[in-house]
Amino acid sequence: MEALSAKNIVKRFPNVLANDNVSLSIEKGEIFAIVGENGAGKSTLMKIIYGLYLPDSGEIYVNGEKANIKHSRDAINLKIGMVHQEFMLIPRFTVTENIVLGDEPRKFGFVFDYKQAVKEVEELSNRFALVVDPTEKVENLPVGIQQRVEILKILRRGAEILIFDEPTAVLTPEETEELFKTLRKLKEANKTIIFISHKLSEVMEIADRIAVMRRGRVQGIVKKTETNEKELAKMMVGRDVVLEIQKVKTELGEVVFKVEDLTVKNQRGVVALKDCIFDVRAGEIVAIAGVEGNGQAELVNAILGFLRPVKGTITINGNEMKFITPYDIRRKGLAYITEDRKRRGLILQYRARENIILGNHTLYPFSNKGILNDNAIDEYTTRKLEEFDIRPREAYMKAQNFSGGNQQKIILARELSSEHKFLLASQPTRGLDVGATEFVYKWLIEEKKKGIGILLISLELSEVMGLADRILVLYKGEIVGVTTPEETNEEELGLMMLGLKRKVAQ
Amino acid sequence: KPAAQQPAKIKIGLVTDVGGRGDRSFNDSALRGLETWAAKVEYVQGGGYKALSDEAFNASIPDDLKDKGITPLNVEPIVLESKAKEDYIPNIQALVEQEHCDLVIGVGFMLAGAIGESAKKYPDTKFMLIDSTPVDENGNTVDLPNVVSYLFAEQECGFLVGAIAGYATKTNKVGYIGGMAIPPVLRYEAGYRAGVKTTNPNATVIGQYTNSFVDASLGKSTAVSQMALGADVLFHAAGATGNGMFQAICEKGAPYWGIGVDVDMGLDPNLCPDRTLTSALKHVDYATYEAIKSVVDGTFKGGVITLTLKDGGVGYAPDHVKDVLTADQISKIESLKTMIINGTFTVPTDPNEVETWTPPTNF
Amino acid sequence: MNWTYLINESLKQMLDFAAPILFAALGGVISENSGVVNIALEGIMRFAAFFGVWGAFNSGNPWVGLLWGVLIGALLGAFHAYITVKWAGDQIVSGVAINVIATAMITYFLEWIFKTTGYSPTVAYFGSSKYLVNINFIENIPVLGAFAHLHILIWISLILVFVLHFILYHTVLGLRIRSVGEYPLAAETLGVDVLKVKWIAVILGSIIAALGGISLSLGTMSSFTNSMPSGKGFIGLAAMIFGKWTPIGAMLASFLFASAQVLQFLLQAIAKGIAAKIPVGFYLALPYILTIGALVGVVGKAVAPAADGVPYKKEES
Amino acid sequence: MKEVLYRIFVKRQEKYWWMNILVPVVSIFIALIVGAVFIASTGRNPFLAYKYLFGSSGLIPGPYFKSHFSEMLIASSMFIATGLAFAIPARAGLFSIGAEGQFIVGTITAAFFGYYKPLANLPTIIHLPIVLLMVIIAGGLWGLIAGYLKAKKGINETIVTIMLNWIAFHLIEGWLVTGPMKADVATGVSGTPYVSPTAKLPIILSGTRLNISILIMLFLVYAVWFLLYRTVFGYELRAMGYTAITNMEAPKIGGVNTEKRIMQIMFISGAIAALGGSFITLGVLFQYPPVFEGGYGFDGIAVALIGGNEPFGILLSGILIGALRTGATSVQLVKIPKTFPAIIEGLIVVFIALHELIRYLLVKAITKKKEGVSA
Ligand SMILES: Nc1ncnc2c1ncn2[C@@H]1O[C@H](COP(=O)(O)OP(=O)(O)OP(=O)(O)O)[C@@H](O)[C@H]1O
Ligand SMILES: Nc1ncnc2c1ncn2[C@@H]1O[C@H](COP(=O)(O)OP(=O)(O)OP(=O)(O)O)[C@@H](O)[C@H]1O
Ligand SMILES: [Mg+2]
Ligand SMILES: [Mg+2]
Repeated sequence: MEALSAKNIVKRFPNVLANDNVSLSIEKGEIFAIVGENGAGKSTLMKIIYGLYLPDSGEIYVNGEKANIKHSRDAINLKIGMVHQEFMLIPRFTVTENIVLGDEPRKFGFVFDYKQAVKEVEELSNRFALVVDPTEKVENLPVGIQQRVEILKILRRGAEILIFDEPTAVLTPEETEELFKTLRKLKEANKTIIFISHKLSEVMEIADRIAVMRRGRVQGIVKKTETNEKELAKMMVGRDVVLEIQKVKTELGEVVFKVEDLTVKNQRGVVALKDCIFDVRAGEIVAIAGVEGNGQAELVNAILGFLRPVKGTITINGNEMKFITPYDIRRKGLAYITEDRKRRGLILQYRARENIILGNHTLYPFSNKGILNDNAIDEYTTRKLEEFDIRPREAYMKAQNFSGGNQQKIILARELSSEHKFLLASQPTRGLDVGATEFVYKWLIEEKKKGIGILLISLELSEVMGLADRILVLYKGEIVGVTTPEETNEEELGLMMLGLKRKVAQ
Repeated sequence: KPAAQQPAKIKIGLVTDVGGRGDRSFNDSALRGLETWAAKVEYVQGGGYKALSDEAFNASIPDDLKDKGITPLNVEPIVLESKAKEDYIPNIQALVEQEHCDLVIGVGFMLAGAIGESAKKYPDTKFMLIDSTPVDENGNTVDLPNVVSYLFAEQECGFLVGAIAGYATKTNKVGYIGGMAIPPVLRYEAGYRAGVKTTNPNATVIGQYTNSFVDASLGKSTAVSQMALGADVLFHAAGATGNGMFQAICEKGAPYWGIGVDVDMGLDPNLCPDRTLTSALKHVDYATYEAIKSVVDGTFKGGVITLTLKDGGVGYAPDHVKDVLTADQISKIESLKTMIINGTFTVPTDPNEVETWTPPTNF
Repeated sequence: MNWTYLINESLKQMLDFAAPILFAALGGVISENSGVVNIALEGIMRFAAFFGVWGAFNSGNPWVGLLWGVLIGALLGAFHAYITVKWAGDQIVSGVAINVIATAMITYFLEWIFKTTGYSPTVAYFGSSKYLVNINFIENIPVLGAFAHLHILIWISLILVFVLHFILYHTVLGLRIRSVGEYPLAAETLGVDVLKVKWIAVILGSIIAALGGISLSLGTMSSFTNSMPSGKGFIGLAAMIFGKWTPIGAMLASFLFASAQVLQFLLQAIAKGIAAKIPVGFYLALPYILTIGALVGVVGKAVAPAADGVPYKKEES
Repeated sequence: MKEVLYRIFVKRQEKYWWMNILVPVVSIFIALIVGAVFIASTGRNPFLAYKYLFGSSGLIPGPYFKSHFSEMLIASSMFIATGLAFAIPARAGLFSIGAEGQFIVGTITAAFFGYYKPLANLPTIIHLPIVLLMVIIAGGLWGLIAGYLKAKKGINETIVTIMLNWIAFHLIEGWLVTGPMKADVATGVSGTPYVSPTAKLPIILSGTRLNISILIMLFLVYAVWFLLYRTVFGYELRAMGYTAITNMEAPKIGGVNTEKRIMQIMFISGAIAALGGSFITLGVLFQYPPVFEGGYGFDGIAVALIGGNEPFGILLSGILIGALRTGATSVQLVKIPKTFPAIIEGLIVVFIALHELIRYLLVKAITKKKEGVSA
């Protein structure tokens, strides 16, 4: 029996046709996966189903009946729930407040009965075995837990159709396994699940049927049993994709980056990084593995100068930096690829051309004595759009209108072209499609060949194992493992990441 | 232009200072001189004028001016208000060039510069300036044949109300609230302090400035704190800010007394008639009327005219004086008044002089 | 000197002086917690101050005036909401618009209705003995005595602080107001009617700000002066930020400022010797300098609601 | 300039970009209509009102055009100054309402160095620049206070600027003008002494008081435009504005010294406002009067917003507001209160605020015209 179907959905945004006559039909109780390039229109379609966007044309049917969904309210009433690509959580609110918002337990009709709410949340989390601390503020939670909150939110509303838009992008393998357990449980409870991911392995593991979207259209719908990752990838990108990373050996040069006894407190004054010692040498890729929220963020912020270390030193290209300020590390020869494109990587209202020179804008030829040289910038931008295959080739398009993958490419184009000896790559492929991911790997290896030292922070074990020369495992702010891909395997790394195993050389 | 309809009438232009119409102080006073007395008209809602009844006309003339023979002069008033100082010159320009006024009146010392510059520019137009002598664009006081300046001896009326306050206070503390420390206000303060010192040497004056002529709530707070500190008679020279003083006094009621300024505030139902001891009168209205009259009967003459107690240009209002002062004290006030008129002693014009100033005895 | 009297009078002064500022600040708190900046507080107070007096003038009853003030406040709030919520217009522009209109149009009305650009006739008001809230037996108790004869609006301002605190942090509406101020899209996805909540908060805030205008023209004073509210709306805005967008904080900020004012009056009045030689300007500037000092010293960085001032457009999520 | 026009007209991304020009124009017209309705509803003649308002605004030639025109430009130059003073920080995400205070700081500074004896007998070409330089420094430093507290202590610039306005006012009028800078009573002048002729802004239209202030502002408008769009400084400034809500992280990582920029921006803003203030002293009143009710600072906010925080937009809106103010004098001659033009000003801002609505209606009207051929 059909739970949900979309018929001829069309959605146009000022610059793109995001959904071009999309039709889908999803059976009750199945796990239906949607894959597709960045910008293919997956999220747009989901947002339309959830009532966040209104389609230009087309209909949605729920349980066979035509549904007119103008608000999320309507979707919720139709027992549709959605876990969004960007978490819809209010950091300053507690877990409970986030979960009950919109349908709060009340006293006298208007008073918010917080005690009752906490109780309900506890019951809920017990029932679905999703452990959370109801009274903790969300801003203090690691993403894994935050996602549980998201799931609890929709379960509480008794959702029958659950949409997960790239839920695993931010999860570690363990957390992903956790999530899948949950999904299977939900499936057993005969709930319908739409699952969006760029990780084909996951899709192959969890999905019953898989739809491939490309340029706003549905490329095809296949049974899992009748396909494989390579084929999917090809359907998505329209060409063969190299999914496994081929190693390259390079000569290691001098030390380009070094931290000694680095101890950092986070914004809330808690020690989040303890006595870290390691270095990165030219031509070397050092990967930091670990569950998110174990000090990676603080390490990055300390390197960038957003957090002042309480102890220890950071050295980039031999410049030891006592009081680093974000604006001068760049001049010390550091390049930075961030996972947080929208907040840290780009100025969304700026055009591609302005974003692509950010950080080098004070340099000749982009500016001379403080005066910008537009022609030089245009010429440079056009060149880089080609070189990094950024689509569309629109130097004057606002960054916010590029899709995730192309936004990331803009950042790569900028960072890799700037004068640097050391590259800090923090989850560089988060949320990227296979094509873009392959692209990023290609460039990281290029960098390595060029003799750039790279510090790679990643949650993807495959990525870590594939790219790294050395692997450091971070747990509770401490380096609990120092190893190499040759000496270890994913299981062992997993154990170390969970603090169940230590392995520190010398 | 509607102005063109009855060219026969003599046209009198008036530029208010930023206080504008309805400041219940000297802008209104000047307007009374022009609109109520000289033109015998009443400003109506939504702009424009309607004729004024004889009763209203007579009622508008205060007792101490009854003998001055104030009669309508059949002139046409044209009043321009000013939003800011920069408007003064354009306003005057409009009155002279567009309206061809015979006399242009500048109300208040703030127009000294504007009148000075304009009078030079339009030698054929007559000008009247209140509270100051004209100043040219380089800041030199100029005397021009086509400008008559009316100054007032505020210190004299200030002195008399001060003397009254000196007698009236039971706590030997009296209050003074100034708007901004500008010449006329300083003259009031000087006179007031001198007056208190004369009739009650061991009374202290709590003097404060609010730095505003418009913020009534500021005046109220000031008054309240002065009363809290024990002052029981309060005098203000702070324009609209002073309304706050009367507000405070009205709320406290007895034994507190307020003293009005410029006009007889004891007659203003909107203030606090019951607790208004007296008012320091400054007859801007009379000065305005006189100037207009001189134009109408062709006796206009440039120069500086200072109105004093002698010619009734300043004075004090009887209001509640009788209820508070003994007959003997009142006669003493009167004798002080005559002493000033006869020049037996002069009242200081600068507050700082008061300390060294020796008050008259034997009055 | 009668110290009890002095203390009580000064404290009373402080409360009276603080009331309009506090109302404005509280209005801002509600509005901005829902993510809508309202710099029209000044203009709203002006409108309310005038129409309050107008209402009292026609009816001879300040309560009628208060009703008019509240009504005009609600109207202006709806106006601000229509621009900034319905049409996601720029909140600063809308606020400035109201302020400019207020300055001009009220002067126009004053001239049109009362034939003056100075100030209105005196009308029945809450500060008059007839309408005062008298608690005679505490009259002569130090500190407490200050509360013996306050006008009703001061009491309202004080009570409102706690009412609003309760609403914001203990009611469903409050939770939703804060949620749309923090992350409207998140609230939307949970079925909260973001726009409706913003409408409510903005109008409520404007009504409260309007009470500030009333407390000025029918509480402290008994007539409308054209200079009203002479910047108190902006001081209220400052108090709101100073108080970190919370009702209690806004109250403390307003009290700090008002105390500094009263202190300034007293110092100026009792100044002797050299103190008397200090120019009045320094006394008058004192409260403002103290405020900055307090910010630097004690309060420090204030964090606005995450989505404060960001227009909410559904499609651009 | 060529490439700029190219950018505006050719490389535009948004559909109906020209709405950005049409919408304000339409808003202004609607405001005028509503204003007419309002004035009529209060029993006054709207046609007479507009006839006198614009007839004497200095915009349309007519009787006494020369003097109206000069008065209009004198006022405009001050509105443009305070408009820019608001817009520059606004573009960087800073909400400064300190122009009011910075303006009078400029007025008083100009007065002091204008009459300061040792300078008084220098020739204008030396004296005037010195005065203006001092004004820029004084105003800049006054603005810098808020900038410093924001940059170094993270203290909200809005509160600080509000407080600084009052501090400036009280210290100037409650101390300087009535104290150390008070003119000698003997001269019969109240307020500060008058500035020396050598400090006055040269007249550029004989028989009027029109002086070079408008030329200075024309230059400044271009300079600010250049600063915003053609320099590293402006590039960084706008980047800061776009990321203000995300705490300017992207620009910081992009090598922008935001703290320093904030201070520079507030300095510049203060300096420009002060310059506007000095025009009062050096071109209109020639002294700091005993009582001074500015208001230019707050009007500047309206001017900036009507001009869309764009330098050339502010030039136009500044002239418009200046014209309305100039017309205010004459409307009184036909019994229209002087506040009427200010009401129009307010209404214009209202409909600027409603541009989303107006844009929507216009787009609808147009798309209706060319049946769905809108691609
Ligand atoms: N609010 C918006 N305004 C304008 N364009 C948008 C908007 N949202 C999405 N787009 C565009 O629509 C297209 C589809 O976006 P969408 O987010 O659906 O892609 P996606 O398949 O979810 O990509 P990803 O895998 O990166 O999440 C993209 O080109 C994107 O730039
Ligand atoms: N390598 C460079 N080549 C050419 N111009 C540069 C270079 N570095 C900086 N500039 C220009 O010189 C000016 C000063 O350099 P810098 O980058 O230090 O600016 P800043 O110190 O942040 O601010 P300011 O320009 O006010 O000093 C900048 O405006 C910049 O445009
Ligand atoms: Mg997506
Ligand atoms: Mg530099």
